[in-house]
Amino acid sequence: MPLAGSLVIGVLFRRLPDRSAGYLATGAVGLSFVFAVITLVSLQGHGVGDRELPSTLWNYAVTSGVDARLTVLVDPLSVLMICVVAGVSTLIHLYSIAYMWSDRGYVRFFAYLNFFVFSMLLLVLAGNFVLLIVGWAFVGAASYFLISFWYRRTTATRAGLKAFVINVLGDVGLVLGTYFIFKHTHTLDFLSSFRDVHTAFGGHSGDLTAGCILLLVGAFAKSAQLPLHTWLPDAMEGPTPVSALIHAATMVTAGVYLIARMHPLFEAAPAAADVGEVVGAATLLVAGTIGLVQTDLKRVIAYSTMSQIGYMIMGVSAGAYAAGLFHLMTHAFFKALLFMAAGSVIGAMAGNQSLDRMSGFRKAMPFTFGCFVIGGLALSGIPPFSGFFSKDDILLQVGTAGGWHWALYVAGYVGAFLTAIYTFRMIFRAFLGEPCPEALELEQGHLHHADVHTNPATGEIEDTDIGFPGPEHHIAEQRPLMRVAMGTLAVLSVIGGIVEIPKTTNWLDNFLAPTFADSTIVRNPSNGLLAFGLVLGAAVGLLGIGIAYYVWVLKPGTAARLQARLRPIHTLFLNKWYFDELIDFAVVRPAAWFGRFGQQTFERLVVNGTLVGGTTGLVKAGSAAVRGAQTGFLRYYAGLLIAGLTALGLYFLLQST
Amino acid sequence: MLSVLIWLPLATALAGALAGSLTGARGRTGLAVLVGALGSLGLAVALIVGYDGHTGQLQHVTDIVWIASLGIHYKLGVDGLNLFLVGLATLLFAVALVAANLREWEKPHLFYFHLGLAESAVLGALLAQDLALFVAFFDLMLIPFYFLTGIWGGEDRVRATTKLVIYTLVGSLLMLAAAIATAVLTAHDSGNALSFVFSDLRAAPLPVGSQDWIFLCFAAAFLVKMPAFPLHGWMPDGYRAMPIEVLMVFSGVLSKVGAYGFLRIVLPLFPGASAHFQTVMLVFGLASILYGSAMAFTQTNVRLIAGYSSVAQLGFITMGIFSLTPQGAQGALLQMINHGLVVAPLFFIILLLSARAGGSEDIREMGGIAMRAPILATLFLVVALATLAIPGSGNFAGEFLILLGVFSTKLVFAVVAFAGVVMAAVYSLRMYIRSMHNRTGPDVESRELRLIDGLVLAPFIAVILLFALYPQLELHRAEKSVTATVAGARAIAEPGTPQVAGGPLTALAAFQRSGVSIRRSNGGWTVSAPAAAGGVAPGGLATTANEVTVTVK
Amino acid sequence: MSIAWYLAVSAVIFAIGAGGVLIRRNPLVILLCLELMLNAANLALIGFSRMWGNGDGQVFALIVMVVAACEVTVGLGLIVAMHRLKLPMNVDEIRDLRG
Amino acid sequence: ALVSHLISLAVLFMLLRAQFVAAAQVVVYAGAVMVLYTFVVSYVGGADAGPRNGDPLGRPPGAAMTLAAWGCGGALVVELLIAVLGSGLKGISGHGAPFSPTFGSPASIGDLLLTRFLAPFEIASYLLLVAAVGAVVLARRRGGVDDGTGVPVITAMDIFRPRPPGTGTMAEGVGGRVHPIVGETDA
Amino acid sequence: MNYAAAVRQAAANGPPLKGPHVDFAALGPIEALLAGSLIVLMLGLLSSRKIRHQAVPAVTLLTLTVTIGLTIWQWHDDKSVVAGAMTIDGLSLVLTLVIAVAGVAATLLSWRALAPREAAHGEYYALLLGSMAGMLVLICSSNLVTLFVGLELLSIPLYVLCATELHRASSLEAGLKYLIVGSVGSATLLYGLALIYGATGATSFSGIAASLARGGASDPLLLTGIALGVTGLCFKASVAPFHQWTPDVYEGAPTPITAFMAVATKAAAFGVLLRLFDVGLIGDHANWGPALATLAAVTIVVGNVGALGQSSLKRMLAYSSVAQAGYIMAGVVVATQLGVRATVLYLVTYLMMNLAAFAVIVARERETSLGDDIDSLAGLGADRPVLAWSMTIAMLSLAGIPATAGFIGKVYLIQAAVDGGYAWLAVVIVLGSAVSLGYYLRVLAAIWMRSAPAVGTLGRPAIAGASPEAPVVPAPARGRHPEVALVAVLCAAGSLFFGIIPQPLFDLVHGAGSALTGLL
Repeated sequence: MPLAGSLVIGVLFRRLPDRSAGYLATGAVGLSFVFAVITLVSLQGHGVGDRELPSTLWNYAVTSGVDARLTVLVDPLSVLMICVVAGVSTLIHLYSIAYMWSDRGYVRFFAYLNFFVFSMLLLVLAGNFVLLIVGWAFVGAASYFLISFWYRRTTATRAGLKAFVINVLGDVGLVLGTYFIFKHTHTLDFLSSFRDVHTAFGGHSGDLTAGCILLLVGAFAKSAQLPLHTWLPDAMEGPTPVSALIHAATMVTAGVYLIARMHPLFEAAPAAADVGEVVGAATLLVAGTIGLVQTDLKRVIAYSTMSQIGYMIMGVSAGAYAAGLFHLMTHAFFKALLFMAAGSVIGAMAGNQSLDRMSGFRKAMPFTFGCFVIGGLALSGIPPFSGFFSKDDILLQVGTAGGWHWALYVAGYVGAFLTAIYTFRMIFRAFLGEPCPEALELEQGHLHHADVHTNPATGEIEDTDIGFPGPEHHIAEQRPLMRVAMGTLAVLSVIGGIVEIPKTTNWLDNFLAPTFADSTIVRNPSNGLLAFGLVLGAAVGLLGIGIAYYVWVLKPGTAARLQARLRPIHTLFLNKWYFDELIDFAVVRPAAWFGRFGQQTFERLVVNGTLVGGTTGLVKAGSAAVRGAQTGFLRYYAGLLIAGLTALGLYFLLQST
Repeated sequence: MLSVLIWLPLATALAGALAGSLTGARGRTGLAVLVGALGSLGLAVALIVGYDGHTGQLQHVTDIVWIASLGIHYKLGVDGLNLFLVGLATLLFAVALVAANLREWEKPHLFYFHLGLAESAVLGALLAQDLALFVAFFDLMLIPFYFLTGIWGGEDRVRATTKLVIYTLVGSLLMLAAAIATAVLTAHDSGNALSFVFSDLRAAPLPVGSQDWIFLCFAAAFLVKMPAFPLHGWMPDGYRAMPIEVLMVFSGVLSKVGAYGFLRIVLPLFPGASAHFQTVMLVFGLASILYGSAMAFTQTNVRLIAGYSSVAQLGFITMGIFSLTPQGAQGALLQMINHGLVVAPLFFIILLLSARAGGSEDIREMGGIAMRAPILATLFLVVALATLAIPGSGNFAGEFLILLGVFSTKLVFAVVAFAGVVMAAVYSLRMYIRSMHNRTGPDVESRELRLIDGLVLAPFIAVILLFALYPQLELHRAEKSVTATVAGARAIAEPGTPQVAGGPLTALAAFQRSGVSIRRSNGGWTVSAPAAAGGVAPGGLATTANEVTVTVK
Repeated sequence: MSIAWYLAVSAVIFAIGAGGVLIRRNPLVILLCLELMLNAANLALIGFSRMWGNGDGQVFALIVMVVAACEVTVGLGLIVAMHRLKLPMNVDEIRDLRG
Repeated sequence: ALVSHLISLAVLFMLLRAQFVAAAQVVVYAGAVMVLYTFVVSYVGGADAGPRNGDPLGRPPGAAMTLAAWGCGGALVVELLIAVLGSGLKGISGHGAPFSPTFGSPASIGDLLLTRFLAPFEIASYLLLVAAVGAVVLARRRGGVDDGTGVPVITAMDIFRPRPPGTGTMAEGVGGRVHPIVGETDA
Repeated sequence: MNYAAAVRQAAANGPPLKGPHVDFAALGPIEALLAGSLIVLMLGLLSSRKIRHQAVPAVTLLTLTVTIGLTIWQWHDDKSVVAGAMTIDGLSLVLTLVIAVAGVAATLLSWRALAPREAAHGEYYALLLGSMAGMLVLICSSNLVTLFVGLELLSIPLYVLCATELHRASSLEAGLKYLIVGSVGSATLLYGLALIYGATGATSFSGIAASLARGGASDPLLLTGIALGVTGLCFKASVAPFHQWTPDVYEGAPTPITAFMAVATKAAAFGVLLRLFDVGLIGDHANWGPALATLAAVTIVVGNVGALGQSSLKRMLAYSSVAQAGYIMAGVVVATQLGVRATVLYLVTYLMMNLAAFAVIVARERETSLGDDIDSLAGLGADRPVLAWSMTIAMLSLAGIPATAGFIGKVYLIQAAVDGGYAWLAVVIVLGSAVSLGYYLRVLAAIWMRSAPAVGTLGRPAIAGASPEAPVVPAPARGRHPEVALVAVLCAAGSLFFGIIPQPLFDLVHGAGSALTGLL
């Protein structure tokens, strides 16, 4: 395993002058990808039972029974992840070179991006809890950096802070979960703790369940599941490549990876797994409904991401590991593609992201349109695009589980239906219809430039210096690099399903088998259900597209009528089920109130008033008393002397028997 | 060697100040003291490099009778507990002196004299292996800060410094009484000659009744010094008034001496009381965390944000120590070092920020400073992330161990303490964002830091990164000493529980060293420990020890 | 007449002296009251001397007389000095020093 | 009144077999001290308390003080009486221990003074000297501060110098009177 | 008629009177003082101004030097002299040194002061020496009569000395208050001694102790006597609630005399407290121990609390000395040899730090027109670094900061208290110390953190209106009074030196503890 180390270190160089940074960074990530592939190949060289290879770099914190080492674990799961991560990252780096070309923070951008890739690789390669947590937090930090990349935008910094804090909450869950597990297994190493999980938790399955639920909290925070999802839509404040890479393809799926990685624990704690399933299903529904009514292009895609991850979480929690990871992979392809295409559109709009303003870009940007459609079809689960196979695989497995899981099964298909609607609502509104002025301008061969740069969210006026987007930021599909990246992903989105076609190819399943060899969940879905699922999936997808076509293309007024008729529901969806407000009300305000109370009241009254003031007041009062007694009257002095004498005499008399 | 380490700064300060005032070249004093501080730093590094982590014994011991009539020795020594704190102190003072030399001071010879005296006193307190010597240095180190704040401080400095000194000395003086009581009562009980040397005092623990009030006195001293909620009343005023260069060392080192005192004195000497008051102390720690965090994210003065964050951080440290587990104590020790490494550059950055924000220290008047100062922004970012203990930083390693320790003894406390972790993220980033990011403030002039400023920050960043990558550097060297330190109190707090996490061999070694196992009457403890040792193969899992113990019982 | 009577008288005189110091305002009179207290002590000393049958008390009393004379001398000297400075002969009005 | 008090006290002393002390009481107190008082009273102007000026900073002790004084005095008497009467000493209720015929005679006192109580006796003599010097310092009429200008100031030596008429004041009287006592006790 | 002559006469008359053996050598220090005072008195009568101004203090100093020399010469002596009236032992010798050094300092501080010029030099110094003789008698006394005479010999000259600035009403007021309240105290003490005599039938301490050993330790007569005795002696030691004269007298008296009183009187008072209670009344320890401990605690509180917010330095130091008396009392309370040593050691350190402080006050009284107001110290750090550092060390030492003698003294006292079972008193001591910082630090703040009136020496513009009526400060008269600075520097250096190397102090006081053999 000599390669693992170089993989981690290889991406660490940062801070280079001029535009070369972009190429260097891309090269580094590309190199990582090459190494990842080499790792994959060399792993295939090992025997099937011998494909879990930990290697320790150095002792990180080995003390007093804690055995945190810098251990890298290379097994099929992690190799799959590094391949996906490094591969998608390489493409997005390429895209970014073009996209960020004119930004004043170009070098910084790539530094952050590289740091992110490093962190992500660290996360997936981690061989123990500590390293996992480190990677976990690092990707959170990188995500924060990149969300707040335009740091003079207050909206961006606020979104970054929100994302980071919720991520830290996730970290906390992860750490606490680790504690619960460590408490009984006494090791932080993955393999050892998995090995011991059945023996160590003898009478304390409650601790295990608690630990797993806390791990889930970490996963939810990172993967934007209910109720910790509110950061993800706001995270769209970051540059679009960031949204593509972090908030669609890689980081947000870390939760899925986590559950897959921890599967021995979750299998031992079925209650926790159930929680994961239910939350996943709830998320995919809620996100789908919100996605229906949002008007911000990127936010719609963001909610779709949430929804898709809901599938994955549901899948891996239900024991459909390979299926979940399969969806993870295909999702990475098509969602990155969608974001890139969206970036292209937004570029044409000079930064404006509102669907209300867009229309008719089909002619102006045919390549983008093509990519968007491919991505949309994959997302909607239309055969034979990749999303079709992966999504159905998950639902099939869930369905096989039987019992109340049927409800989840149904929810999954409802979600798929919603997905198709909002995806094509987006496509239809942006690309079809009368071309908007920007589209017309582009058709005539030149890109729209905003005269006055503003923050699209608030309308505040901005300059184009560091900390704000650059002057001519967005190069709508005009750069070859962008086309290369988008094209590659489009191809992958189409054919990605090939690795796991039901009854045909089981490459992915077989590849991952060593990792999940110890899984106790064995399901043999019936062919009938399989066929039913495939048909149903295709059907709801097509139905959704049809409805979208009807509502937004054929009868453009329908949407408004529906809105009017379903006012309460629309309002609920538009306000994202009031999650932000809920969190604000339940957490932020009390905390702020507590802080203000502390600062304005407690500090003054108790800390300074009672403790300090009380003591000094007492001393001062004493001082006043003593000095007041010092009247200067000689006779008082004598009087006190005599009085003291009397008292003393009394005391001594009492002493005598 | 240790004596040289301690007295070098004072000697150079004295020489520099005298020569300075005689020849009129008073400005040179700073350089002289800097040389002394660098010398100490060099010695400290040599100590760290040369330290043998395989024994928990004192090394480089100097032992001279100081006051024979009182049994007070001038005894110095390093072990795992103070090794890195000494390094931290020398580093912070050296860097603070560099920072101070960048400015012109009124009466420079006096200023640097006090700084030199402060360094010597702090180092003395850290290295002292005699209770009375410790107390003497502990009290003494406050005095230079009285002058440093009072003469060179900011607004309302005299009142602030007076409050600071009186507040903290109340605790210290109580500790003085308690220290003497410890030695006297120990001598009474054991029949030995009066001695203040730690090892002598450890050999004959006090009865529980006297331990309790003595413990409270010590706790008062240390909690005030740290400062812990609600005894932090001196902190806001003091921090506001202190010159930043002084504040760097004050916040970075002095507060640690308080926490160090718990480890060095309270746990080994008063194990019974430590176990008795464990919950109380944990509540103190927890309250500090929550309150400090909440305050930190409502303050607008950057100094106070840093100050209250220190309150919270020291709350963590307190909790780690009073988890009475080796992990918790290890983490606390690591966290002390990390916090010192983080808070000092933070204050220096505050100095730079305020220079760029028209002299204001209010985050509402800052913003957008990062624009023309990417390096400053990056360094600040590193520091801010370390402050919030992002996993992967040394601070995280510390916090992880602390909370693990607390978790394994008092689960609920650990869970609630995590709120502090989240809040740390809020206030650290809030400070970073409001100052460096967001729209440029009205009086803000963004400019890059000077090379020399970078030189001040560079050592910190380097060491922060070093500890981020390799905390084991510290943990390994401290392990033996820390384990021995908490063993006594732990055995009393949780009788019958072996040192689960420490593994049977560590636990046994610790128990044998501390001699606690003999005193515990909990049915066969003395029997169980050897059984565990014998029954478990080297490297065997701690669970085995657990079982062995249980069966024997 | 038992010794106790003498002692009782002495105690009363002592208390009268003490009360006088507290009540009178003229320093001269206060000095006289002080004499009274010393005399009371003398009486007690003589009484005890008689009681124990040794002369210690008597010698003590003699020396007390000397001391009393000295105190009076210095006290009167002070009063004269005060008079020179035109200070009021009222201890209640001599209170520059206080607080 | 004081003189009669002193003399009756002397009678009590006599009753207690302290002849020498009784004599000394009469001579020293009734004689010397009272004369001194009389002189000073006549010099200073009697028991005139002087005008009271309204002091805004505090009221002089009034009735409450008087009450407190009586209270304290009364309590003191009670305490002392309890002490005396409650004492378990046998001798206190008796008429005293047996004594030699010379008990309280000048000779026996003198013997004691020069043997067991030699040191206090000698020191007392020195005390008288010091008191005399002190009284002189305080009561002497002076020309002013010796400010180094060479203007002669009046020192203690002036007592023995022929003094100009009209300067004979109590000061000299106070200083001069004590010496005979020193001589007396010495003899 | 001087003492020595009388003694010699008595010795010559020998056989018929059967005079006691008088060990003149052992009494050397007292004799030296007596003789010196007479010589000084006589010298003062000479008309030469030079002699009066220079020779008189010089002879005083010579006398004190001889006293110190004789004290050291007899070091390790332990004997009872003059028919058991006095005891020369380790305790008395150390305290003799303390008193003599205080005398030297007082002489130096008085050298150019106003008081001796007003009172005439000969008389002034003679009284000073006389008072010291009284102190020596007091600390050597081993019977009640000697005790009382010694006390009066101590007091009467001091009454006069307090009033020596005869043109200043407050000086006379101080004298009058001291005289009257002091006389009440003396009378009380006397009555107490009478009762003790009555209860035990003995005047010598050993006789009293023997009588107590036979029984009757809780006889009301004795206990009332003790109560009265405690009152009288505590008055001298300015223990609350008998302290009230202290601030007024300290403030009103000439500063050199205040310095002398603060140090020497206290030493003498505690010396005799140790003798009377730890020798004579040791059998009754169970009764007076708690009472004295309570008084000590009250004293600590009252002293420290009262000192806060005083603007007169002398007044502040007076309250501080009340508080210190409370600390020292802890050493008496425990009635152990350790306690005795701690008491004496603290007195020694107290000597150094207090004299340093008073010397600086004297210096500033002469340099500024602000008298002893705390404003007189403003900006001292910039103007007069030597004085500033002396005062700083003195204050830190008084506050009990490590590396100063005060710290060592306090540690020893606390140790004695804990050792004697009075741990709570130790806590009161340290809490008192904490409060005391409130006023000591105020002095330091004035020295270092304020600028001299009307002269901006700290580089900051003097805050307008800070001291509107600040008088024009006379140009600092550097070198005008080297002897004052010398006292300040020496005492401060001593405080610092013995704070770092305290072992000589412990050796010094070792004999004091061993002298009281009746104690543990």
